Amino acid sequence: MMNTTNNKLSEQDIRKLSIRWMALSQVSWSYNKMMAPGYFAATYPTLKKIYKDDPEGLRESINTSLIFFNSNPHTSHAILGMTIGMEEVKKQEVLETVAGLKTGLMGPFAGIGDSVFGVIIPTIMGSIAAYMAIDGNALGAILWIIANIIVIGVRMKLTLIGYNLGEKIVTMYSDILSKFTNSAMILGLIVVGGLIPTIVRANLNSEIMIGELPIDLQAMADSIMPGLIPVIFIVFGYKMLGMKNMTSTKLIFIIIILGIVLGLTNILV
Amino acid sequence: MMNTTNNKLSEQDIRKLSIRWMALSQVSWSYNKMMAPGYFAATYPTLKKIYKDDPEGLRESINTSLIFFNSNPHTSHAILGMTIGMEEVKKQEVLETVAGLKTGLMGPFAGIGDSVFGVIIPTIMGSIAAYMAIDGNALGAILWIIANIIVIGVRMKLTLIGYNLGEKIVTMYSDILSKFTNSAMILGLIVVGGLIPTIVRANLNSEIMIGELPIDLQAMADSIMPGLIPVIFIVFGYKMLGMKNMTSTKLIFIIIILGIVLGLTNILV
Amino acid sequence: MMNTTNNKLSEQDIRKLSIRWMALSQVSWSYNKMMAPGYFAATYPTLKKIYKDDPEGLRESINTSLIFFNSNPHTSHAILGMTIGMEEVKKQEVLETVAGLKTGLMGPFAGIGDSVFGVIIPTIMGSIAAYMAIDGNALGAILWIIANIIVIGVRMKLTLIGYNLGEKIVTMYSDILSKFTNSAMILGLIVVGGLIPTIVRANLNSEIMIGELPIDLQAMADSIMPGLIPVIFIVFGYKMLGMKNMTSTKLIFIIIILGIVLGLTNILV
Amino acid sequence: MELSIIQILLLSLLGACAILDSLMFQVGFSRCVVIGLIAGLIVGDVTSGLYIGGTLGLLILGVGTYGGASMPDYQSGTIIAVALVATSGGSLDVQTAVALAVPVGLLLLNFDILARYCNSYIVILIEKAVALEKYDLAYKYNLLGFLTWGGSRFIPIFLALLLGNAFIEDALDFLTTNASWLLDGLAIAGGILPVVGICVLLKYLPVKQYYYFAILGFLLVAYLNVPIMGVALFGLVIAVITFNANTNQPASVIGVDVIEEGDYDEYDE
Amino acid sequence: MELSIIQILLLSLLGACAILDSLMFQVGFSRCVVIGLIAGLIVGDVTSGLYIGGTLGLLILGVGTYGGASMPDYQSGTIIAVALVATSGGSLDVQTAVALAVPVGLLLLNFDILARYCNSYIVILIEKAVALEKYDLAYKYNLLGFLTWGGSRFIPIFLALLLGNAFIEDALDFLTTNASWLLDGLAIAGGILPVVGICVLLKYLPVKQYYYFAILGFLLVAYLNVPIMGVALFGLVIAVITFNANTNQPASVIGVDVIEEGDYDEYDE
Amino acid sequence: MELSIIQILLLSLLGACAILDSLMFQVGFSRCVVIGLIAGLIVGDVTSGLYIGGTLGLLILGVGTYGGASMPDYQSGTIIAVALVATSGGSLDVQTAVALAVPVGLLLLNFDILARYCNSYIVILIEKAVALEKYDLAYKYNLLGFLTWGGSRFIPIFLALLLGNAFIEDALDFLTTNASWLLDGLAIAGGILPVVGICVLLKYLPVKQYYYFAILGFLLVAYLNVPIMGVALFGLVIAVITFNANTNQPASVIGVDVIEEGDYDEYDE
Ligand SMILES: OC[C@H]1O[C@H](O)[C@@H](O)[C@@H](O)[C@@H]1O
Ligand SMILES: OC[C@H]1O[C@H](O)[C@@H](O)[C@@H](O)[C@@H]1O
Ligand SMILES: OC[C@H]1O[C@H](O)[C@@H](O)[C@@H](O)[C@@H]1O
Repeated sequence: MMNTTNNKLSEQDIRKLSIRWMALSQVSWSYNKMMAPGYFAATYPTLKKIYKDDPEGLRESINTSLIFFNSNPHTSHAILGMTIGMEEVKKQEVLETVAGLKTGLMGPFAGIGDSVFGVIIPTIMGSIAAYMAIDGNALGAILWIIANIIVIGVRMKLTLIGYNLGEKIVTMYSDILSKFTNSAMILGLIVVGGLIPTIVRANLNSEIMIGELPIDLQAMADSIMPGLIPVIFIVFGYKMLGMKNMTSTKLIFIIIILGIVLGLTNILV
Repeated sequence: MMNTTNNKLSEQDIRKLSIRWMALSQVSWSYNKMMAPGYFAATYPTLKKIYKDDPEGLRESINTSLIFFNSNPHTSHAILGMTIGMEEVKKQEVLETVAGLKTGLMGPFAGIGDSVFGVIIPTIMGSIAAYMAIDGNALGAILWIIANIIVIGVRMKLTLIGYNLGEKIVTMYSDILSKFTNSAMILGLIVVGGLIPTIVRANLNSEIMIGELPIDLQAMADSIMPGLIPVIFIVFGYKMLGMKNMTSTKLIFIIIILGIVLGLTNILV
Repeated sequence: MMNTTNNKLSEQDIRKLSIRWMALSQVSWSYNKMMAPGYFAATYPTLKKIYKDDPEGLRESINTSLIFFNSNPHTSHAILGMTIGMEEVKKQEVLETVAGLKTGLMGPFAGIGDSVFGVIIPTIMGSIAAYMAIDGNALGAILWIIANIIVIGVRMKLTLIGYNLGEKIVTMYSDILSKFTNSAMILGLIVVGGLIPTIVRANLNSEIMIGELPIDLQAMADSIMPGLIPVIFIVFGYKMLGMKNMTSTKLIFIIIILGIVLGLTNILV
Repeated sequence: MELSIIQILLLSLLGACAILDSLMFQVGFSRCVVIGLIAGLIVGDVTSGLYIGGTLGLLILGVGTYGGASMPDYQSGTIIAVALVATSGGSLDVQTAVALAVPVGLLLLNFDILARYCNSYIVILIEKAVALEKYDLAYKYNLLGFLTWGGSRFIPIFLALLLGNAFIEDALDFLTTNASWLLDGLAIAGGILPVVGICVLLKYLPVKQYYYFAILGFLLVAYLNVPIMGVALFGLVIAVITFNANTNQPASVIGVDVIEEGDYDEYDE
Repeated sequence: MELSIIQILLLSLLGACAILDSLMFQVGFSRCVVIGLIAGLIVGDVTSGLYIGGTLGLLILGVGTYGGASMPDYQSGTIIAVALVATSGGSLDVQTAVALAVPVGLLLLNFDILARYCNSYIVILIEKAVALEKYDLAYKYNLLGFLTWGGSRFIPIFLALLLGNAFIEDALDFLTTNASWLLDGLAIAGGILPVVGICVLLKYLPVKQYYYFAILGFLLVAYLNVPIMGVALFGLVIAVITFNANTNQPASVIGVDVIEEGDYDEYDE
Repeated sequence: MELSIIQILLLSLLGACAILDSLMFQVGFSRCVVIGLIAGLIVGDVTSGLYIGGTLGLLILGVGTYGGASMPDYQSGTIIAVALVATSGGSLDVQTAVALAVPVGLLLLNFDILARYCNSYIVILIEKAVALEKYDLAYKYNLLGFLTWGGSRFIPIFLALLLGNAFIEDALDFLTTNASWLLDGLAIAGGILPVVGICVLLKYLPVKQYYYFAILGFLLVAYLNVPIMGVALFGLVIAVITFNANTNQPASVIGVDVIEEGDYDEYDE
């Protein structure tokens, strides 16, 4: 049942994959799908190779590549490499695991990446460069550029590490893959549950005036349950998507109108 | 084994149940049993109908109705309806589930009800009414009365929703009722564990003077374990209730004397 | 398979055990093994009696007595008594359970003991004694000594309580001892996980100067994960101990050098 | 001008209606602004009534007797303030009347605690009747609550209006000087009494078998400060997990059919 | 001196490069200090360029667009400030130029939000193409992102430099007066839009079967404020436990072989 | 008046007794107020002794060496202060003597750290002897602790009293100037050394098989700040659940017999 992979990927393929991710991960970044189109763009050429004469498999894989994804561009190289490594060995059979792992890992990888590559390195390099620049000395700026080039090398390496790990995981767990998928799903769902009150930003007005009395709507919502408003929006969105001939495109416009109206009526701030 | 219900309750019965709950839920409210006697009073006439010629079943059901219960008067209409709905279908067989669900749901329903009906609605209606009243205008007060009458309608509806849900649950889970009961028990016990440090108010004096040195007894208790004193009282009460010819009535007097003595000796404040 | 114990311990043996623990628990206290050598010294004479003509068992038991142990000297009398009670009945068969329980209980017993015998009793007795002393009156000091002698009696009793409990546990669970051991292991591992960020003190410098800009290294580490540095040291130590011809003695010197170097380079404070 | 005996009776009755309405249908008689309106009608000075009711109403906006904790009785305070303004013939302006209502509210708080204690006696009667299977009698005993709650407002207001203001001050002094130890003691005991109800409930639930779930609930509140609503949601998760585990749909359904539900082809344009 | 059309084009292009580099290879063009250097080269005043770049760089040290939240565009602000100093022929000192850059940065922030909204349209095109299995077309649509992101910086800088400073102030006033409700609305909607992506993801994951794991993740964040990194680690623990439970290596391996791995004889000198 | 050599010896011995008593029977010799009394007896000025002991005792009320963290040695400080007052022949009043004791206490703190390091060497000897199965020798090595701990107080007090006050100041300066890097380094290393003990313990426990339980314990402390006492209670809950799961009394006992234990008929009057 497990179709052995004949079209083995070369290191060259993985390097190209890294470059495409660095180039395309965020160019099509949007509020509703964030890095998902970038994930499709970066992986598509490689997927064409993996699912060479398997159009149905390619379609399923592309659908999985387009599910909601948002993480730190640097650390997510490892996730990219891992999912490609797994699909190369197990093709369609591993798509559910890929969906679970992508969802489960994007949160923590964003946390680590944003701290290391978003705060720590830029703060250290940035402060040196800035102080030198204020004294008219460009050396600091040049040093920073060199550091960033080294970081690009690190990003390439991360994709390879992910790729090898992905291959190892599927081969090691091949007989109990379904059990592994299950656990990946559970990890993914726990993280998505945690993402809801983190990614969705919807703050109620805390000083709505009735007469001269300021009413704190946000405190009232929190007294029922913290994170109540994001949950309401998610349930609303999930129900809408379940309705006949509703698509995510229509839902985007509904939410934009909703945002403007709630802003105008001073309920959301 | 499952005695099919012949004495089906009418909507009229459910409406009467709601009215009795609104009238009697808190008239016999006491520190030791809180809304338990009210729960018995409101459900008794309906239970008489359900257990028409089954005195043993009626006795068991009344005992379950008298277990400790405290929740928000508005939202607890749903709990009331649900337990009646379940007993109507499954009679005695479902009493353990009823005990578990009552205990499990009273806490959260108190939270939601106190926020919505205790804070949010009165704050909004109250501030409008108060500002108008200060300017000598009674319209706000009248509007508030109308709003409260609408809320009474909502409370009636909640009982019906609970009733239907109760029926659906027992019929749906009828074959694995014991498994469902088990989970209800677990939910109940987790919430009771959480209620212990919430409902029991026993604060140690934080400035007992020895010489000129104020000793913070409460901080010392917390350094061993937060919520230590409520746990000690619960273990004490549980052990006492286990002793021969000890009843909850005697325990009430013991605790009142204990309260006064600990107050006089400045240990509790 | 369960070798019935013929060399039953007398109350006299248990009293001697308590006295040895009071005398030797902390005389050989060191940063790397804390009370472990003390545990060996206090239990050794008793173990010689239990494993009279069983050198292999004695060796295994002494190894278990020397695993890392740190708890409050007063409350840990109970742990000492319990492990001896268990080994007396089940000998080698129970050594894993002993390891799990020692590790699982040392944390919480330290918490309770330090609060009761380290803060509460000394604060009350100490303040009375201090105020009297300042007025030139030695009565308070003498009262305190009497109280401490009573506490010594309590410590003796605690060993006995632990001893009886230990015997009861192993006899009661004798058929499912392995299952009990498993749960003891799980309790031990959960507590050890919690001890890592508690016992290991390693704070990064929060004002390392780059130019005039103070960089808060500790905040950066916390942004990746709270407790990151202790975990890094533990992984480092665990890997090192796994290397060929590495012993805990060598590791001690490595860590001392590391501490001095990191201190000098102002990274750790 | 002097209040007629009928006016005093009506105002005292209004006080009784206020407390009973807050326990029963909550139409609005327990809201200061409504009480001010009606009291104003009775004494023939609706504007002052509305003013006093509105001001006091703002003071306790959103404050409620959650968990049965007594709060200052500003409802009766409103009635007495309105009566004082009327009888003062214009010499007492509304602001001072409102200021006067605050200490009166605090004094009357003790009557609220006394009512709750009297109800304990009613509960003893109810439980006795239920034990003797005289359920109808037990049902009727509940109605005694109208007397205890009603009386706890009717009596103090009636006496205050009949014997005039001085009476309130003397009563206040008497209570605070020599009976304060009793009142404090009762308040403290009131905080501990729920222990009785919870212990009876624990006897009812399978605490011997599932004690550790109660400990879990306690830990969530004592160590993690999770509000009851959160504890219940945690409890729900655990209840569902145990339910699945028992109805041998183990948490791990074999991967293959896992995707049925989630299989939503989002791109059907 | 006036900027030549080529210099204006180069500076506008630099702005486009800055945003694209921050989304792609992050070599350093998005860092103010590097932008200041290059802008200085273009206008022939490297020292002021470095000074302005360095000062603005310090302002946003470690600040990043985490989770896609837009931040003030100090990169374009640097370019415009450097151009202003050059064209002011020395009458505008660097400090005021830096002060000027801040409001410009805030104004341009709105262009960042607009770019992200335009990308939503690109995503709609991509998803349509994928539905019609025109994958190559979908891949190419990604490249439109270069226009939206690049234009969001190129156009405002080009117009500002071409039409001079006054243009920026008027544009700022126009937007803040009559279009502010739209901009606020878009910003609010931007915070809610991720709901679409998450709901599509939830449709993909087995939410019907494992909804309670999502609730668990939500509770960890909403009630316990655990950052995503912690949620993922909790998720990992639960995923491993379910994995073990399903591959029938129940968490309880019979004690006997438990010690194999841990069997490290630490004392082999 | 000059202290005789016997008095100096006695006072130094008192210092040794103080530290040893705090590690052993804790009769009270480690309490400043008791030390002040005895030192006063030795130098013939009990009132000053009591005063100094009482004041210093109040300073460290409830402060203890929890987790082995060294604290200022006010015990030795008391002895030196009492000696100084006696030898000053009345020119040094008790208040300044107390003030003097504080820096002395801080200086001597380093001797406490040194003692703990010397004990590391004793532990190396013990572990070597155990490896060579020379258990009696290992047992005797423990007694060396009397020398390290005793010496860490005897030597500094003896030298201070013999060579007079000046000696302490010079020693203090010498240490703080050129040896401070070593002392800081040792203090830092002291904080990390427990890693060795914990790693050896981890080698002992089934960490390979149950690593995720250690992660759980870590998360409870790192992310949720649960004190060790709470971690152990969480651990107990999980241990009991796994124990039930393994002794195939699954958490779900079929409902029917669930009620046996809880079946308490509360109303047997
Ligand atoms: O926060 C995760 C991720 O969110 C967005 O995709 C961008 O802001 C990235 O820079 C960031 O790393
Ligand atoms: O904190 C636990 C334990 O740690 C060390 O062993 C000493 O400080 C003891 O006094 C303390 O009780
Ligand atoms: O807090 C729950 C519940 O407690 C008591 O029963 C009363 O105070 C109610 O008003 C409240 O809703």
